[in-house]
Amino acid sequence: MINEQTIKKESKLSFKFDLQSYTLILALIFIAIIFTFFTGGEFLSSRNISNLFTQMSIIAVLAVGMTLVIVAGHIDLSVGSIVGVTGGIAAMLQVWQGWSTPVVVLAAIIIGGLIGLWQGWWVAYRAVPAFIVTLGGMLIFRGVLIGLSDGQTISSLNPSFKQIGNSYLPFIPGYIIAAIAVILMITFTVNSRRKRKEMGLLLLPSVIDYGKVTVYSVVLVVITYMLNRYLGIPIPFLIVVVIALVFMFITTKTAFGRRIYAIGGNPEAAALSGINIKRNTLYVFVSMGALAGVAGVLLTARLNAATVSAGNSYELDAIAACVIGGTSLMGGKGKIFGAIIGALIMASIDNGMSMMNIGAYWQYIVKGLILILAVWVDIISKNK
Amino acid sequence: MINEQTIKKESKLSFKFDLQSYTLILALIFIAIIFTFFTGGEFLSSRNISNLFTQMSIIAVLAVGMTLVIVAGHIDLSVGSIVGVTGGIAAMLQVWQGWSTPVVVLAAIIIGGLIGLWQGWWVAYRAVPAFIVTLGGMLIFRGVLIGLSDGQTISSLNPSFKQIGNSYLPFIPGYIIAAIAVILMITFTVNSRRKRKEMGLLLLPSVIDYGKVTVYSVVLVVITYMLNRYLGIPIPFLIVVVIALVFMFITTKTAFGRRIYAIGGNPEAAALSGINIKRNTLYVFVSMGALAGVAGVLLTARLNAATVSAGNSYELDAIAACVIGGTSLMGGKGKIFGAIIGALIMASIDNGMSMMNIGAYWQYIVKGLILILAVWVDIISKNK
Amino acid sequence: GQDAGDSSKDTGKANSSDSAGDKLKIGLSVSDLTLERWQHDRDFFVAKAEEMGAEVVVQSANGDEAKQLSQIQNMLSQDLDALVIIAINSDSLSTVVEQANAEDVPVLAYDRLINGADISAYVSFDNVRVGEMQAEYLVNLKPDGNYFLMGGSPTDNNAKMFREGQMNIIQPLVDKGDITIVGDQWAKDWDANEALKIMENALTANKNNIDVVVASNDNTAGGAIQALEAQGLAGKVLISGQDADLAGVQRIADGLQTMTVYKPIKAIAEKSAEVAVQLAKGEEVTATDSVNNGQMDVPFIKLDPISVGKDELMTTVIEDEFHSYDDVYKNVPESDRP
Amino acid sequence: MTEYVLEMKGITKEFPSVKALDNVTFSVRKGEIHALCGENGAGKSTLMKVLSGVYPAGTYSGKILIKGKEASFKNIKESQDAGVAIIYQELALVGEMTIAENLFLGHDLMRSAVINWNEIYKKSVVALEKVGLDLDPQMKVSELTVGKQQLLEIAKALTKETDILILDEPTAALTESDVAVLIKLLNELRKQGVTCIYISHKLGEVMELADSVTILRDGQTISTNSIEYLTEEMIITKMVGRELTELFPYEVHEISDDNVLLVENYTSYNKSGKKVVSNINFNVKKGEIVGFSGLMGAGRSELFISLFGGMPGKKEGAVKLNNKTVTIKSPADAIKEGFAYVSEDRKRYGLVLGMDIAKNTTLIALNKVMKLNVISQALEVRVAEEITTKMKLKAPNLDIEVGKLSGGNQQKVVLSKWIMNNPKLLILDEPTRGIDVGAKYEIYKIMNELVQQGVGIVLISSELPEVLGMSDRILVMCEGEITGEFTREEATQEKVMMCATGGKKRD
Ligand SMILES: Nc1ncnc2c1ncn2[C@@H]1O[C@H](COP(=O)(O)OP(=O)(O)OP(=O)(O)O)[C@@H](O)[C@H]1O
Ligand SMILES: Nc1ncnc2c1ncn2[C@@H]1O[C@H](COP(=O)(O)OP(=O)(O)OP(=O)(O)O)[C@@H](O)[C@H]1O
Ligand SMILES: [Mg+2]
Ligand SMILES: [Mg+2]
Repeated sequence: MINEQTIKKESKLSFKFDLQSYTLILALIFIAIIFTFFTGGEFLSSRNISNLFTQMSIIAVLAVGMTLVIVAGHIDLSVGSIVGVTGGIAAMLQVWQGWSTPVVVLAAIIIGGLIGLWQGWWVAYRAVPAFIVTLGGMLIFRGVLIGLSDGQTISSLNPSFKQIGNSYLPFIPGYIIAAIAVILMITFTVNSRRKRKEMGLLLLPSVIDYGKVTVYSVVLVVITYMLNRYLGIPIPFLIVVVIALVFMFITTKTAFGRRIYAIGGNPEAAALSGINIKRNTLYVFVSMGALAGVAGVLLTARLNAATVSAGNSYELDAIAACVIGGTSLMGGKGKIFGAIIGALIMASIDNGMSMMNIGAYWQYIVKGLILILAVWVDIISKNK
Repeated sequence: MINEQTIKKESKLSFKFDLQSYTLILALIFIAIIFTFFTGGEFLSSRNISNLFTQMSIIAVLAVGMTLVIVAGHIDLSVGSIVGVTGGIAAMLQVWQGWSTPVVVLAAIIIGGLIGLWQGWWVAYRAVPAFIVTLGGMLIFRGVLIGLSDGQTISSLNPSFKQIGNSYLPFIPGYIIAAIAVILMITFTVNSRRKRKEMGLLLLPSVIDYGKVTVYSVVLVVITYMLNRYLGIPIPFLIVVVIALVFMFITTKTAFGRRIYAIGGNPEAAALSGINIKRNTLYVFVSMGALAGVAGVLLTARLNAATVSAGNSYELDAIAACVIGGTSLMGGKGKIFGAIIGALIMASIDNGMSMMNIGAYWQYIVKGLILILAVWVDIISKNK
Repeated sequence: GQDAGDSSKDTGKANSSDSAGDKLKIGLSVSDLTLERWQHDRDFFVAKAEEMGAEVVVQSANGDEAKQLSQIQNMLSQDLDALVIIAINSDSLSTVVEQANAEDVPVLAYDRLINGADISAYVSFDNVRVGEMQAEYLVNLKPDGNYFLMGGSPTDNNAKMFREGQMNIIQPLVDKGDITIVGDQWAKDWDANEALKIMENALTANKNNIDVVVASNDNTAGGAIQALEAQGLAGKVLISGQDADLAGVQRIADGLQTMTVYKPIKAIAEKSAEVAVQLAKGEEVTATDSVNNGQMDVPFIKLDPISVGKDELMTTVIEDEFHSYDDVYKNVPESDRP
Repeated sequence: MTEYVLEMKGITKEFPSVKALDNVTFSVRKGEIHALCGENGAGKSTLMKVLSGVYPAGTYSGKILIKGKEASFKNIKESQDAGVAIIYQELALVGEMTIAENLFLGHDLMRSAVINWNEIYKKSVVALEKVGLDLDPQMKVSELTVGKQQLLEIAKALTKETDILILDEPTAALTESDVAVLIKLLNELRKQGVTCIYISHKLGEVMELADSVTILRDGQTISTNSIEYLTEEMIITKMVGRELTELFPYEVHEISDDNVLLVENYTSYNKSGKKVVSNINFNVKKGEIVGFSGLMGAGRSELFISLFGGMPGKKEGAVKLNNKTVTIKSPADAIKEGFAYVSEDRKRYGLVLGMDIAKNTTLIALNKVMKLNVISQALEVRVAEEITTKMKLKAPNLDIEVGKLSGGNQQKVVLSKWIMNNPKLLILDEPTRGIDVGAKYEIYKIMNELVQQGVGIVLISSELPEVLGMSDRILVMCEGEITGEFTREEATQEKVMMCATGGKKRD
């Protein structure tokens, strides 16, 4: 009897879990439908989808790192400034010093990482609240950028650099990647079901497991098709996908990832379990910094220029993306996938409203309202 | 034996407690000395002190409200926008509609309160995290301001309105107020010592109690003298003092204040103790909104104009002031007095650097660093 | 002499003899030194003023009106002989200017008029005029078709004024039916990335049917041009700008951007410095024009902004040494350079 | 067998305000179960934290020898690697994570670069089985009851390679049947040669399990003896430093005929509409102590939280307080009617840990310390001092944070808080959980005093002796229903257990 009850509970649990990520996707679909309606279908055109994925990329990269930071129980208000300063330094190194693109990109990411190290050190080893450290960092790094660039816009990077933000994966490789992904997904599911069965662990009904794979595969293929109908998969989006996959792996499959959840979920318990909270917190900030470096490169590449105001207030968008994606600001809870969807929702709102050519003030108001409503809907669906 | 030990501990404790608020004041004094040195004494001139107190006023008003919000376990990112929109509406009502100053001021405060009601409702009754509600609010109210004002600057308010931000209390009333304050302080201390004695409670050595009163009185008189040497006590500073006193009273002497600390300290225990968490949270946001309304009036009066960007990013300054002043972002802990000193430190940094004519980017960097260092010093002194 | 009491009528001179030596002290409050444009202003201004024997105190408000007010207060407590203000907002400084007046520190409004208070002189290009010039240049090249308006920051008063000027020229043609405005958006914080996204979406929404983009400054134009380039439209779609940023001027040389409005900064900065020194010495300033700021008729020293297209590069920004020839034509093959 | 596996010599540990350990000596032989006893705040947990590296070497003075070798742990991981596993008094679980993840948190399997989930799940199932839990390792820990979480903690310690297993009050939240599982488990471990250090306030368990007992008092070692030479009374005497004649100071007192509380046909549902308790009928008279017994999860806490208005959800049935029908929608309503509820989790539901003692005690009865709606600090301190003196609260003074008090003293603060409001009906939910015998005794005394004054008391407890020893009448619950009612005279352990496990008896 007990076993039966447990199984019932378990499947209910899974259903609940799924419901929750579904609300998010449903919200996205709802937003998409509204904008499609108001833009006479343009919103869902291949071209706009391509734009949308490119436009979301910078915030999505930041949101991935921010998820880790928030899950660990902290916050990073400086990401906008880090994006600005790393993107700016990248441009300076290339335009003023003539460094080659790969070296410049590496330099930007390393500088981002070092900035993360500095902030992480204060947070982890000096116990200064992250809110303050990164609020200070937001000022400091913006100041550094202004000082280094002397307020100038630094433009005209090498074509190879520009392409990071402005080129597309050709059709054939795009389809190949999609195909590989579908095959991997199927193999993975079959394998994991087999293993779970062997170990006598609980199994979801195969309809659900395989149904999921089918839906994911279809979505993947449709998106690839849509993007290929335009110019192919945008490189920034590809970068987002790669980063998201890497960090999904890190958060679910590595000790470091799980420790972050433990630290954010219950720091005392984590400490008593022998987890080195300080070191792991430091790593979290380093990874956030490095990702902000990536975002800086993307921004500079997309604009083919670095400006002093670059990245201004991106932190709020990134945090909002995480929270919309279900990350709890109390720490311990959050998913990379949710953050990506959150970033997509934020980008959709901006994109849709500018497609509709709505007045500036309405854009502020609507965006603010949607932010509140999205999180509210998420909260209700969790309580159900 | 126990009693003796108890007394020893008591005095040790009190000393520790005082040490902590003293670090803050020491930090302030340290900053003042540095700037005085680098500005050749100008920093501590009567005139600059007058400027400083005026310049800190808006952030100080916000920091008072923010202390309540943070103590209750929340945060308010929208205060900057509320300052903008209430100040803007005040200007519109006066310049466009010709309303009289008192009515306009009242309207601004009421509108601020209503905005707080809206946000408090979402936070308290819909359980949406304050971070999101107020992040949304930050966008919404900025949008409303742009929409209402059509992007225009609304200027030239009535002289009576302007005076709220730009006039001074004449010398005589200034000294009278100072004298009354000193007398009240002395009476209060004598009374409370007598009462404690009657009730057989522990007494601090009279040196400490009376020493404190003496120091406070001297500081008060010196400040009044300095301000009077220039033009008198600036009205905005007077408003800050009144608001601070009212809210010190509320936080320490009323049930509402006590409940906020309980709610922030342990919401579950507070709920089971019969405290209506929702209603009290709502009140906290309403008071924050109303105070932001006051700040909006002050800003508009000071500028003699309302602009669309007014109040931009004041939330960060206000939060920083609270945190520097010892308020814990985890909720449950914080003092109004600390917030005022925090605001004064923030204003001193800005003021001092601008008196030194430091380059723009250095100002960012130095301010960021001081922010981190100030909080760090506070943390060390607490751990000692 | 830090107290309010001492207001001898002739403070200008009194103060200068107070302070060490006979050096005149001029305060310069800059709206936002984080931007390249204002750094040029500062450099030229300071150089000229120092050449004329004055000391200059510079402060930057980084775009925050209340901060500018506080900073000017702080500067006033440093015994100035004259105050030069590059206002962030024309309407938000009257109180502090009144304070300066009360202390007999003459105030010069630089680039932007200050309304509602007594000021001694106003040296400027006209922001509304800048907008008009942008529109005129574009309308001359393409008097009909689909226009897209890319405004600046929705929270910047100046963005509003540029738009006002642009509409002065465009509106009649819209009314006539020649020009269709297919979109009207504002880039938050003058941010290039915002402009890029807005332009991408506008092109998508209009299926690339955009002939002209009226961008209010070079930064937003730069973002928009990235979007145009992705569609192979850069150089085909006309686009305006302002400030003659190096990046903007380079784009003009490359044929990606149509025009920018160049404000001969050296001229305005040096003229202002001259006037400021005059004021500091207590001399009267004369000007042919005057403009009413709601309080008084202010002597107006008007300078003309200059439209710069590809053909005018050599005779304007390069001749003025605002940018070097090599910098401007950096991306242009030697053979194609003028 | 006689060699010492662990020796702690001259351990002194000071906190800013207290000397928690004063030259403590503590030696444990290999393979024995060594009980560590002492009052609340005696320093037991602190001593174990010194041993496990929570307080790293250098923050205390003294020497630790493990298997004869000197050990100075700089962090917890080092002690883990040396074979010391500890189950902390405060549950060290991450609620948002799954059972499996919690079991292997900080464990070697979780330290590798890529986690082998399959291995972890496999081992989790085994570990759970050991402690008698039949749960899916992928369940979230936050969905478990405290008792199950405690068992999970034990399973967690067992997943490690352990020479010395420390259990710091593992049974505080366990019911009898779970305690039995644990005792069996420990006996088995002893056979395998694992050394256990066992801390508990339940002396019955100590007598049953331990081979030797060390007693601490006020941070000092009082004695170490083999169990043969000890009786329960002797341990108590050594712990409290004086003789305690009886464990349960029950006094026959006058019970009025007036009902303070009358509950009829009460059924309540939780937020998602699930029935939590059904068809409850009972009464509490003035001056009566009514004991509520039952197994873990029987629904006792939920019944009274629901009556107290602390749980959202639908309710049916009639509730009469002082012969007046009331509808209680929130704790505020309940408090107004003279209802007081001392919850089973004092840290979570009872106290604002960051607030000082005085403010915590006056939180509910703020009107008592207000003059003209203004809080008078002097009055507040006086009132708080009065009540805490009555409660024999041990604290340096009233403006220290309650978070810094020992468990027993924290419980006294909670009691003070509620008694301050002069309740007519007092619900005590596991009032002595984790509290030493001395403090327990004092709490019982307070209960006596209150019933003397005509207060009705409900005593919910999972410790049968306590319920039997202190109640005038005993009700038993099982799966959300009342399954038995006994007078003091009728009740026996066996009868109550019968009803608690489902065999119904009701007159
Ligand atoms: N982190 C700390 N800071 C200050 N004092 C502490 C701290 N931890 C424990 N103490 C104090 O040290 C003393 C010993 O506490 P400890 O927790 O070891 O007692 P214990 O014997 O385990 O009691 P219990 O039976 O209640 O668990 C107590 O006076 C306690 O207040
Ligand atoms: N956090 C929770 N999540 C899920 N179910 C819970 C939770 N807390 C309690 N329950 C369930 O609610 C029911 C009643 O629990 P309750 O705490 O009222 O029991 P109790 O008799 O007081 O036992 P205890 O000795 O544990 O206090 C049980 O079925 C229990 O499993
Ligand atoms: Mg303990
Ligand atoms: Mg219970």
